[in-house]
Amino acid sequence: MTSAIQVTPRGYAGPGVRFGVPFLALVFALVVGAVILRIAGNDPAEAYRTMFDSSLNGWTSITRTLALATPLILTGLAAAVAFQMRVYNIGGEGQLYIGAIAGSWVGLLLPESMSAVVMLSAMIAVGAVAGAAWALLAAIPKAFFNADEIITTLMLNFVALSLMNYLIFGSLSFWRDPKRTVPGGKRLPDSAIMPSLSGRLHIGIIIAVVAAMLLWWLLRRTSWGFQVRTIGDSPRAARYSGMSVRLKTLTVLGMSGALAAIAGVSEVSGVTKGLEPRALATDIGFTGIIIAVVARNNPLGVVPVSVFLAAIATSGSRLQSIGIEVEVVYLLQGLIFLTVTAGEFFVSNRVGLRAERRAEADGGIPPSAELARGVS
Amino acid sequence: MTTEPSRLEVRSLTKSFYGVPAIDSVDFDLRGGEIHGLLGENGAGKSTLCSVLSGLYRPDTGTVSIDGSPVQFRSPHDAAQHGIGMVYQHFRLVDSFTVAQNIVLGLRRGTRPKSIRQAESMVGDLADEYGLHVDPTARIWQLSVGEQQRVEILKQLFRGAQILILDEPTAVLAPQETDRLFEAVSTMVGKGHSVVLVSHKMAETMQYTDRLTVLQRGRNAGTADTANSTPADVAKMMFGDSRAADRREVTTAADVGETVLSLSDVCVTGDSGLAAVTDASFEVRRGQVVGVAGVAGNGQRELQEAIAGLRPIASGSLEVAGTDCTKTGPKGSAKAGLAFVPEDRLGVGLAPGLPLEHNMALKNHDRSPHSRFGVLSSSAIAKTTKRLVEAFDVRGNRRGMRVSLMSGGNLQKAILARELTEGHDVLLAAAPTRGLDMAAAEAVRAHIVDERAAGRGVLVFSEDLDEIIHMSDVVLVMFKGQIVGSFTRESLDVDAVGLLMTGSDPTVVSPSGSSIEIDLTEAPDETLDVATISTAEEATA
Amino acid sequence: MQRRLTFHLRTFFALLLGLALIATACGSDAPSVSVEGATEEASETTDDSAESADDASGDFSDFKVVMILDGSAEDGGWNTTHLRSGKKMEANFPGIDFSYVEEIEPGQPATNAFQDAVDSGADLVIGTTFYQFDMIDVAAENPDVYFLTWAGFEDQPNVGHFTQATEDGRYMDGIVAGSLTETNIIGYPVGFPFDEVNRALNAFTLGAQEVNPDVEVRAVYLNTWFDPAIEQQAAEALANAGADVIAHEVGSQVYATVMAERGGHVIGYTNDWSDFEPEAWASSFLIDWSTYYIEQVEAIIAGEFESGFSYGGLAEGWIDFAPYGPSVTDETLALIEERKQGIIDGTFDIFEGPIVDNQGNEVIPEGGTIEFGDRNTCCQWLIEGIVGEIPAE
Amino acid sequence: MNESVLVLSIASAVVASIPILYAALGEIITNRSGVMNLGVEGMMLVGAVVGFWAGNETGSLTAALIAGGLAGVGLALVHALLAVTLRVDQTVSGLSLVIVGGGFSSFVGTSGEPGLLSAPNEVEVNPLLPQFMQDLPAVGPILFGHDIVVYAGIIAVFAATWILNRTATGLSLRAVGEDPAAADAAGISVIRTRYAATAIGGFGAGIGGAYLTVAIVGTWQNGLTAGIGWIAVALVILAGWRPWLALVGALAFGGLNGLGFTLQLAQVDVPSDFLKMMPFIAAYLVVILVSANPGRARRLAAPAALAQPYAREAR
Repeated sequence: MTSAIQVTPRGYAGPGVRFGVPFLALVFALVVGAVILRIAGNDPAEAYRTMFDSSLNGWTSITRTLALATPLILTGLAAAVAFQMRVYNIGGEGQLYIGAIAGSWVGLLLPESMSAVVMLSAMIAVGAVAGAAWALLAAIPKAFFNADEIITTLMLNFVALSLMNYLIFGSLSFWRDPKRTVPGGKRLPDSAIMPSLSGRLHIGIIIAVVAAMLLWWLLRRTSWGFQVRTIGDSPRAARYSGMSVRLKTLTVLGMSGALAAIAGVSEVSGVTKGLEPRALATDIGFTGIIIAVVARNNPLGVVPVSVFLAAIATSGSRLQSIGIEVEVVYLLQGLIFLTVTAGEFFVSNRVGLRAERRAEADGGIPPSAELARGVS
Repeated sequence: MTTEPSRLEVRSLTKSFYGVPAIDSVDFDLRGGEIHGLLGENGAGKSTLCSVLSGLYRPDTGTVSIDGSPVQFRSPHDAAQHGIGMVYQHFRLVDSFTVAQNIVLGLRRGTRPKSIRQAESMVGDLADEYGLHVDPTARIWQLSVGEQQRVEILKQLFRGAQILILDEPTAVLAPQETDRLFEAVSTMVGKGHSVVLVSHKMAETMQYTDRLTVLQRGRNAGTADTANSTPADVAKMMFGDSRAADRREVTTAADVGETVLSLSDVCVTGDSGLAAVTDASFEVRRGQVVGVAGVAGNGQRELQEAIAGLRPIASGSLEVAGTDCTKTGPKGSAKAGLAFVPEDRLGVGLAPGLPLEHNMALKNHDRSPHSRFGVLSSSAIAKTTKRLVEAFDVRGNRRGMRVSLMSGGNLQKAILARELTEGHDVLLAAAPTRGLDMAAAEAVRAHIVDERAAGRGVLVFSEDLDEIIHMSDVVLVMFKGQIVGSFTRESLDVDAVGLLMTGSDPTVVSPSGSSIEIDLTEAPDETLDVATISTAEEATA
Repeated sequence: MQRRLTFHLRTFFALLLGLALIATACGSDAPSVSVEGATEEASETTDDSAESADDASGDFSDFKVVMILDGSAEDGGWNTTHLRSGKKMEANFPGIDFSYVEEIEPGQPATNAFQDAVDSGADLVIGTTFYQFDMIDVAAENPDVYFLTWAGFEDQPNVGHFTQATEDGRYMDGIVAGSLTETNIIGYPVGFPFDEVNRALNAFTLGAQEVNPDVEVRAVYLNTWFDPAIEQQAAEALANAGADVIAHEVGSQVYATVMAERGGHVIGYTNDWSDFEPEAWASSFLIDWSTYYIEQVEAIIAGEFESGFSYGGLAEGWIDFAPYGPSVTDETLALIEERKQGIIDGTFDIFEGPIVDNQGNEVIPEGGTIEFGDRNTCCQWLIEGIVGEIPAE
Repeated sequence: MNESVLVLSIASAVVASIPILYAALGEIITNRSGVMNLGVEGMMLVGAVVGFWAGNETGSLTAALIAGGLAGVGLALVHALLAVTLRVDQTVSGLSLVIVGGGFSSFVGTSGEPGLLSAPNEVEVNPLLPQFMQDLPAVGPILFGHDIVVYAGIIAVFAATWILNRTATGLSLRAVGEDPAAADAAGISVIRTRYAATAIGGFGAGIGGAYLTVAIVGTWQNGLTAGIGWIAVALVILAGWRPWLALVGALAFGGLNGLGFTLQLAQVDVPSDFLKMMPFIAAYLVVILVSANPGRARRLAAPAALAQPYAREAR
């Protein structure tokens, strides 16, 4: 009387498992994607080759993939830092809009003749503060009343979206260009535009990668990060050892909001060059959440995952030119999200046809009560 | 009675976790109409065996037969269908539901009452029949622990359980409630039910069971008629040697010195917003172990948290080693010289998902040498960890491994290592030996007693009354948030402590809750016997 | 039970393996096809240098046009109109290589799409919505490729901008609406208030007022580009408020559905939906950019491309009309013919003063007008007779 | 009287609330079992496209609704697989569902030749009740002028309330959402219950999407739901997981856009963007107010085990 499929929690997952499982999940997604492409009457090999060519083959392709990855890295970091403390900031989307609004406000307000360094710094600073403040709308109720931040941040996304739409489409606001025959934002002066590194790739990518490294260092190498990780693992243990959970909730959510907002500044300053709601409201914040999960909340992992997703997304118009529907790209992205997140189960659990008799290093039998607390 | 055939027959049952067998080729028989004790240390496999019998776990190999025919349980429902009912130590009741709702929960069509009204009256009748009184319309969260346990038993009886498995039913009960429980159990047996009593308390097992089976390290170490066994025999089966007899007697009190922990009129508010602790006043002095006895849920947790600074003190004052710590929070208490070993090892004492190194630096990660200007030094942290691990013999760690994979005893040693090597004047230890096996518990007690010898104060909370009595110089009793009794080693009266724990003898409690004097000679003989029995158990255990 | 479970699992993996094999098998025989395509493409690109050599022969196979659409090509509205114009242009140049990509959001995807078009060897790229900021850098970096973009405003030597004189068509629609309404309330749902929309709304109202001075045009702003669920609610709200004719802007067929239910009439926007709810259908002007596209292709081939802004209406052949519905009377049709001819001849001017806005200000004095070429920046006001306001600051 | 703006506006609002109502009811059932599914928008989109396609093929409202509902179930089961069996973070799984649902719906809608975009609506939706009732003053258009799906939705509210609070099935479902370990010990299959509840949620969202296309809008468009699924998620929180409050909320929010337009027409200038924020601001405030007032939390709060995965062997 043995069960055919046995699931046992894996206490300790080696690097082979940690990297192998997501890789297999990816392969699985690509195979399923190939089947779908085939059913839809396309040639999967050609599709995948086109995707590779337009995203990673050659410097020009790489620059545009990186340009698309820039805001994803930042929203991915925003989610990762919050998730490290198990604060679920689902509000990256809205915080990005607020950052874009605040950043473009500064860019339009300051004199054009201002030096680009000062201008861009001011935009990023004000954008980040605004994004942090927006995140605090969820962080303060969380810290003081334990209000569920998943819901509050989620709801604030839609409020921010409507606010941004109102500024451009619903009113003749400071942001809207009155001279435009189609509603749109005023164009930012040259000093407020992020300098290009190569082609479409602007210095936002440097900001994003530096932010990733900085965040990694903060989380891993400072006592602030030590506390954040402790709280993320067990808020009660953190309180017990004298850490202020409330203060960390505020700072971490604020930091998370600031990072998402910098993504917004980077987009208005480096890409749209004005407050353009249609170009900004493209689920960058939501995608960041999934990126963070796939990267297991590791800031350094966020960078390659973002680049990978951007590489898939960047091929949309090229795929169309070989007769493949643009929806395939969304479908494939979704499949990858689903399989890679599902893969986490196989990282944290051993699934086999029979239970293996392998002694853990501990040697003892973990009492079930201890186990329950460890898992939940 | 002993000639009756087996109701339940278990043959070479094995179940592994993490590839390690929790029970290994266990045989077990239960006869009709008997109370069968299942004894063993923590981790001996009692809970695993019960979980397999109740359908919660599926065994790897082995067979289970009921009335001679083999059965396979795919779920608790399956087990219930075959008349097996399990009462867990941690109740499986939905807090927001009523008693009757909980009892009919999950019943299939045909077996469940037609309406909730009918269910309530049926539950009421059943409760009367077995003497398990509880209001069927009350919500679970409104009930006491003892009442909740009755609901669990009623639930199983309602489902027609012929075989009841009670998993350490007395662990959460006061002595008087324990008596009521066993009255009900004997009613059940009288009506033809069979009962498996899982326990690690020898006294109650010897007193109430017909036969007993001992598990040791996942294997059956023997089954015997209780009447023909002596505690010494059973202890031998449990531990395999006479190691348990070494249990060290507590030495006489060391020199008592200055006050290192003092509470005056401390009031604390609980999670529900109601008062959890009212006017607690006592002190702990150097060279003194103060033990707080009480049934769980009478404000002990809130009081511990208040002393450790984790919970605000609503009124009154707290002093740690001469420093006022009423409002200083966890950092303030620690800084003033308080070491705290919390009740919840994993989750409070340790961050379960993080490595041992991280946990060893939990409290002083932000100080030199572990960090400078907010930047951590991982080499310094590793060095500290190595030192602590060696000093307290913490085993089972592997680099980068989450601490939750270590055994309970090693976890407790790790916490003690961290707490007792920082400079401190007083140790607050909550349920320090709960869930530990005998050897580990003994090691932990030794550390606590060493604290006293080193001239520091110790405040111990435990639900294990014997442990309190054996370790403490002063015993306090907590009931409904108040200190209702205070005994010195000389004035100690086990029966009075038991009564005070249940709040059932107000005549001897002075109004202010201050210490009371009880004349030992007036205590009834029977009570003395109980005390003697429990002492004997501890001595042999 | 367990055996069955295992069996299922095995079948599943076998199936999966099979699918993977099929996928790879299909992949392996595919390259021959795509290599062919690739070489074709490559040869085209290399031939580009010789582009002006032999256009006289009537073979335009060395000229490539890529159109970039912001929505679906099948939306039956804005993008369908553009594609229709593109296809007409394609028919005009035998052998010309015309292709399109759809659903390209403004922002980085649009920039990439423009770049992809250039990389694929396009000689001309047409952007059908406000892609100004997304394409202007690509245009600057590729001076040999030409770009046309709708409603743009910045000039590059290789970029042309264009907007249609919607008012020429909308005036005629107004005449139809004014003659059909019985409640004298006409609903006019629009996405967002901006110049182009205001201009069309003003012209529409002027047309309606010509045949029915008591008419009231009620504008509602949807604040969305395209959202049938919200449009449906707007249609309901207008019908509830008494509108028996709805003239909609960019949008879906929900207006026709609602008006058919209520026995009213619908006036479309650059779509021929006369078959959809035939009884409710009244009219729709159509935009036809093909004249403009054809002119530009010819100019590029001849090496005479001129950058800058183009504006065209009835006289330029940019505005056309869908078939009229059965409820439109001959009398109305005759008036429309007269006005069309007048606009083409220059004898009729839609914006002839005096015109008073709905705040009571005279915006065009007696005898004044707005010059045709300046109309694209009109209007920041709504004329008398329109119930609705342009949102203020 | 029946032509008055007020009466007609209320009648329109009732119809507009139906997709939100079905989606919210489904989500309440899902949440009550302890599963959080943020993928309502995605399930509605899938229901919309499949429902429209089925309606187009058969001309039958029932077929359209069932097909749409089943499509929603299909996507919901993906969530169940991820969130219940594989114990993936439910928020993440739900968000992925929105992305997958959006991609799938536009793939299906545009893949055919010709695509559904240009397809006409073949489904006819008629009022259920006799004409004389529809002609009653005021109550006729508001209460009696609707199709069967509207009435079925209102019946579903009462049915859901009754099932949740008065039946053994409801008791089991709530037990799984409150304390899965207790439910498991009582012999209820936590996994099966959660799968079923998630599937019901998908069915509700799918029907909502299908009704939106075939009965309200009459055409299919990419991204047709435009946030209705998110309003449903907000509404479930606002309603404190109670079906009848969801009905009240759906009526309020269903008519919100219509109300905006009616106000515009009456020259009352309320920016429609601010109206669109309303459900979300309301849900935001309710969450904070409930949390700030622990006394009321017991009655209003979410199912105790909401969004918590359950694994028996881990205990």
